Amino acid sequence: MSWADLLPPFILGSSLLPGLVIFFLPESRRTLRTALNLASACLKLVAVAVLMAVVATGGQPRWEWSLAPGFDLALQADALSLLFVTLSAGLWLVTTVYAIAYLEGAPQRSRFFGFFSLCVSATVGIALSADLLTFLVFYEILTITTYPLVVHRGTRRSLAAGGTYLVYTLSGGVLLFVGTAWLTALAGPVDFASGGATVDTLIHEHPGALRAIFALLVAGLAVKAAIVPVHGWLPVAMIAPAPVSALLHAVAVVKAGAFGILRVVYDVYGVQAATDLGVLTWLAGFATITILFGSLRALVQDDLKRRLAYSTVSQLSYITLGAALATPLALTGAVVHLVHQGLMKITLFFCAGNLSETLGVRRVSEMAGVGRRMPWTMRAFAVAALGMIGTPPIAGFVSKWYLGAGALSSGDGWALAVLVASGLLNAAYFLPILKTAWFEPARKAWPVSSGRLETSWMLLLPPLVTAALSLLVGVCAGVDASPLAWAGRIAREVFGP
Amino acid sequence: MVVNVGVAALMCLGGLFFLAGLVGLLRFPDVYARIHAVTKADTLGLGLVATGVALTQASPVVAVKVLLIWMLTALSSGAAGHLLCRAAYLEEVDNGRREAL
Amino acid sequence: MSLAAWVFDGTLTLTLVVLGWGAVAARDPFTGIVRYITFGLMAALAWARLGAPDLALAEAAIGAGLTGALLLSTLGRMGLRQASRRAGEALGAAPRAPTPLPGMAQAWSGLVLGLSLAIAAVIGGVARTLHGRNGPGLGPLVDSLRETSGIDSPVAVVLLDLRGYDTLLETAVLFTAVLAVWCLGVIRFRRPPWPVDPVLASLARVVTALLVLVAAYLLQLGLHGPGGGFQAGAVLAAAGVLWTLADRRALRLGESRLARIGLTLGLGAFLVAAVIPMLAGRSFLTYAAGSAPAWAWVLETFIAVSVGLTLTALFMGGLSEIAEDEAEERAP
Amino acid sequence: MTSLVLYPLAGVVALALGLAGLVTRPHLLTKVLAFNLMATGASLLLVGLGHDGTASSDPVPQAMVLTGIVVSVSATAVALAIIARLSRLDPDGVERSD
Amino acid sequence: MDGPVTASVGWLVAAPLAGSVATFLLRGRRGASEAVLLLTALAAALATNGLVARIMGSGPYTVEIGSWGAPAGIEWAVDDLSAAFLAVALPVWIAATIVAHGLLHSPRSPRDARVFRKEPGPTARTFWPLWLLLWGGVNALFLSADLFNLYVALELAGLAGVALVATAGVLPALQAALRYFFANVAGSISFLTGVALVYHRYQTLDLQLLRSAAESDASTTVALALLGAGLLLKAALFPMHAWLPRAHAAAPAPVSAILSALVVKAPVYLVLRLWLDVFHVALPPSVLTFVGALGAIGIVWGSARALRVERLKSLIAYSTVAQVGLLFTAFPIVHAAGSRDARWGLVFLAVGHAVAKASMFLAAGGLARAHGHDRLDQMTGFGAREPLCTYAFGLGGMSLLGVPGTIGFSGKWLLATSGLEVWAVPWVVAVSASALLTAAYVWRVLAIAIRSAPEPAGTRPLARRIAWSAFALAVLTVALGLGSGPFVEPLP
Repeated sequence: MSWADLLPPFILGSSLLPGLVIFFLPESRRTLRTALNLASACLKLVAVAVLMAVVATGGQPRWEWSLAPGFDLALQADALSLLFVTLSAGLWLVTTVYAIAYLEGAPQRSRFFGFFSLCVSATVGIALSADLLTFLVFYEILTITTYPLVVHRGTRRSLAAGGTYLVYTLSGGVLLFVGTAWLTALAGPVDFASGGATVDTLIHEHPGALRAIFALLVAGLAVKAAIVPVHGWLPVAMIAPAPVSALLHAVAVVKAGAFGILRVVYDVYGVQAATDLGVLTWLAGFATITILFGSLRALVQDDLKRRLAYSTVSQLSYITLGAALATPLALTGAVVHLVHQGLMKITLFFCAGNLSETLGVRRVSEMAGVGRRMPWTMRAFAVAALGMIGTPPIAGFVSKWYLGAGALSSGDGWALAVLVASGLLNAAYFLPILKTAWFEPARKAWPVSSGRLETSWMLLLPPLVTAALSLLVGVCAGVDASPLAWAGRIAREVFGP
Repeated sequence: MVVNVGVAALMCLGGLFFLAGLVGLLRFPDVYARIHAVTKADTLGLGLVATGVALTQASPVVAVKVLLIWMLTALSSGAAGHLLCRAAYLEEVDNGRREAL
Repeated sequence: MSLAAWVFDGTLTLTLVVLGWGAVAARDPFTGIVRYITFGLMAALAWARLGAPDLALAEAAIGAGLTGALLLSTLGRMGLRQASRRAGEALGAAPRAPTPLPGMAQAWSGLVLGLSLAIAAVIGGVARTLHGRNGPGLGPLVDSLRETSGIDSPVAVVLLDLRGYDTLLETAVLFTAVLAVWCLGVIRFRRPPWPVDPVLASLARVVTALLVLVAAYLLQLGLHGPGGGFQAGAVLAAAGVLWTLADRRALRLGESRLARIGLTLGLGAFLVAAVIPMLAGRSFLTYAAGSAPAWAWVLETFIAVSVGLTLTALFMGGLSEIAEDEAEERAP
Repeated sequence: MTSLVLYPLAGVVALALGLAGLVTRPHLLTKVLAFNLMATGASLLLVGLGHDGTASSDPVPQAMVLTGIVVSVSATAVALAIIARLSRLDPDGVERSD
Repeated sequence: MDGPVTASVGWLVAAPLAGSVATFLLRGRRGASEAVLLLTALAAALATNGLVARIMGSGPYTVEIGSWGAPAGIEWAVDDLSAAFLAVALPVWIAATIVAHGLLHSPRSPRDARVFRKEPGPTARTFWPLWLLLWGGVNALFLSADLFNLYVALELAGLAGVALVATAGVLPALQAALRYFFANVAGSISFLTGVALVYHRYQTLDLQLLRSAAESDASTTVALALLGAGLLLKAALFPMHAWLPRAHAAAPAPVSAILSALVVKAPVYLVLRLWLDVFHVALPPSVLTFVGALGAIGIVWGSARALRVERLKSLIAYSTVAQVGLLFTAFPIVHAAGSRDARWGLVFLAVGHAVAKASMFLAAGGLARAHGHDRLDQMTGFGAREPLCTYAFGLGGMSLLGVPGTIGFSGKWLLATSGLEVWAVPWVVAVSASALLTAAYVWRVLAIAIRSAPEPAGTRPLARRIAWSAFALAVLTVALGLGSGPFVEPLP
């Protein structure tokens, strides 16, 4: 086992161990806690960079640990996992900075940051897992570690929301568990690297069982990916503090679901098998419904975070749709949207958090003239919103372009139509926000900010950075190291050049 | 031969005494009378039976043991009868029959 | 002959069954207890008939005698009058407490009785098949091992050597019982309004002495024939009970360090016998060659002492300190 | 078959009667009686089955039953101690204790 | 020839019993009981260590007590199964002992159960001897390979358990103890009857010999039914569970921990041993279907009650009923699959429940001590006050519902995979779905813990060692989940 093989567990531990330490820090040790958080976040980024270099040079670091007879924990880095790891590591750093400022003076911070770190460790584990079982392990751990964050406020409402969240995710977990166990009982351990080879051998004996298993797996994942009709928990979970919502919506929970669907379709079943079994059509159907449903619901929400939540519901299914279309271009679009949507959505939530923190603004109707009071925040918001709509040259445009192209190349014109329709709907629920914020006069005087900036710099910096990034990845989509390039590489790996 | 007859006689006599004790226990009017009947008759009855058994025994040791058993029983049943009557007297069961003593 | 046997066994077993039923079906507990004691004595007869004199002794002394004494004294402590009511409700909803409708209750009892008799029928059927064709069991093997061990009495060799570990745990059970009774606290006898009776006292003196003698006799019998530590202990316990009744000072048994050591003698001796070979790298409870009879003698003696003390302590019901403890508990 | 078969059978019946009593009889002392009855019944079965007049009686079941008798009396004592204490605790104690 | 290592198994029984005698005789001496407990734990640890090493090294082995050997003598048989239970029992005992000591010797409240009220009160004086007797009895149960000896050990453990429940002294505890007693003796006698039939059918009591001799016939079936019925009653399988929740809720917390973790496990282990191992050939599969169905009902019933009760300890006690049900739901899978993985799955579930439930009860004891009661509606927000106890309870709960990383998940995974291989679908579904019911009552407590609320009056700080021992056990569930692989792999 070379040193490189230890990189995946190291990346996992780089947030896990500090997290465990943080649990036992007394509330008063603010500095130490902050230092630990930031240090581990940076360390993780560095490790990810190294890992990326290793993989780029053709290495395949893999690490295994036996938990029980015939039950190994296996971590491995391939192109897709690297993309996801990079996304989560990067956004974790930003979110940590934001959260530190956001929770200034709040109670129970040790508990919060402890679970925060565990949550990210679980996400990284999901990204790096080498087989379905390992994926399941981290997927469930993610469910559990997110709960305390969602209910962090400890109010009656947040606990109720947490309850809903658990009912959905745990039930989904059971489905995924049974599906995984069944597949393992049928085909033995399912390694992602095999790209569906294990399933291909069985497709003629038990097509029925395989369809059922696919249904179980995807149903389990769909809960986190918030596909209609199991999306219910997501809007409710808005009760969580802004940084949590940001992380939930951009990286951690929902992306885990989408990422899992990608894995199941392309690395467990494989395009061929999935197409032969005819399960993708269904998947595409659900995705379509979700896209439109989410956008329509978003239209009528006045609560800013709820509107963003429904937008997440619809945007996520872009990824699912792209996965279901099963063409190189569509897959590229889906994968790259995984990153782009993350960047843009986290920006939006940061901004929403800033508004509520600084001005106590939570509803769209209250946002009149907020642009003048918090120009930078709203600029970041504007960039992200336009990106969501799909305005060139922002990130969203790139991914939508590829998805559409993919739809055409596979001859699914209707999919293109869906994309266009949802694009219009996006515009319909984002542009009014911008209009209210920039072009309507403030109804009441805003509370004046203490410092020179419109709000604390630690709250302001993160959205600006992510907004800039989402612009950047859009503009430099052609660069060799851009997410798009990575996505293309992944697609080539799946479909061959 | 003679011994056997004697043994039989002793045993039957003992049995009779037991029977008498039993009848007394069942038929006598009050606690004291009943206890009196049982203790006395049974002790004597057992004595007779024991003697009978002892006579049949070849080894003197065993015979002595049997008689020892009888003596113990006599001792304990006597004491027991006394205690029962005393308890009955002090607890005033069968009210109104106290002056009978 | 066989007919006589059938008549005798039939009568005896029938008596057993009838008495047993009478004991549990009795309306008031006192009658039940008395019937149960009689049942125990009949069971002793049955053991004798089954060629198990050891069991006959133990059943008469412990099964019938001591259990009966315990039951009666408990009944006395509960106070004959409230006994039924108090204890009845103390358990709260006793399993299947009698329902307001007596009819229901009877139906229920009938149902349960029927079910248990059905189970009995099944077991009985199996027993019937097993009884005919079963071999000598382990008897011959035990006989063959008696020389190796050196203990004559077949029961004693099983009890102290072959299956000594069972007996070790059994002494532990006795110890547990004492601890359990003590941790529950003593329920003092209702102090009688009259001084201890002189007759009883003198009887106690004489009989206690005699009983100790008998115990010793049973003890030395144990290694060769019927009798042994437990029977001797039971007899000692009888002496102890008598003594308790005759002399209030006996109630201070719990505080005496000597008594506490005595209580643990049996288990302690067994543990020593078990651990010494382990220290020598041999297996648990392995007596050195030829030393088995010696060990057996020591164990029997210690068992006798601790069984006697234990059963007496069980009869007394616990430490008198706890009574004070309770008194202070009641104080507001 | 010899008349000795009656003893294990009687044991089984005692077992059943004890069980019925344990379940149905309300009084605690009667329950304790019932359990002792069951124990004796089981013992009769254990020894009775081993002894059919022909073979020399098997010492192993005897030793086991001896153990069983001592175990039963210990258990009985514990149960009786608990019952005696139950009957002493005054009802108000219930509210106070929880 | 028995080497010292082999013989050292005996200490698992001898040390606690000797310790019991010692604590009884040395009572009142300062530090005496602490020293004795320490030595006992040390001896038990060494013995367990030697036993595990020997198993890993050269596989199953037997120890002939008194060097007589079966069938005349009694034997101890150690195999992977008993080794697993014993190895897990040790830390549970140590943690529970520390907590019991903490509760006995830290400042107490008038509300506390009588045993912990006054030191060295007459009851506290009998507590340690009883505690150690229970320890010895439970170890004897896991070691013995002789049916009648098992009966005696069952009685020892049962009686000690009853006594320890009664040490709480208050009326409900006594009533619970009495119920426990009657259930216990009924079970024992049923077992004894079974023993009688087995002995006269096979002329031996030794499990190894019986394994080779076992045949399928009427008498064997009846005997198995009797043995099983007795054990199921002691294991509190629905509907024979009524005695358990009261007893485990009324007992002092450390006692509840041991009762739920180990004393209830022993009969489960014995059913596994007798039904699926020794008399495997003689067991009609329909029996297992029946038992599994009862188990499934037990899961639902226990969880439903756990959702309603208003005391923390009752909740945990009902959870035990549900979890025992879960264990028996897994029996049909183990039987049908007949594979090593399935067996280990069941073992993982069992030992996982042992550790997790112990940590939960100890945490509950700590919380009850801190609040002076364990009424859930008056404990709101205890997470902030007693974080360690809360984490302990939470982690334990996670293991119960089988969150990955805990031993509970490993068990469920092995059972699910091997169950689906043989199409034991309903049982697998039951095992997997039980997680949701478990989650329901675990989160009922956690929600109360997280809920922000003012600190109720009369809460006291807790002795550190209590919370830490509970937490250590909770961590152990994770350690077992992540670390048991290397130990299990080499075993047969």
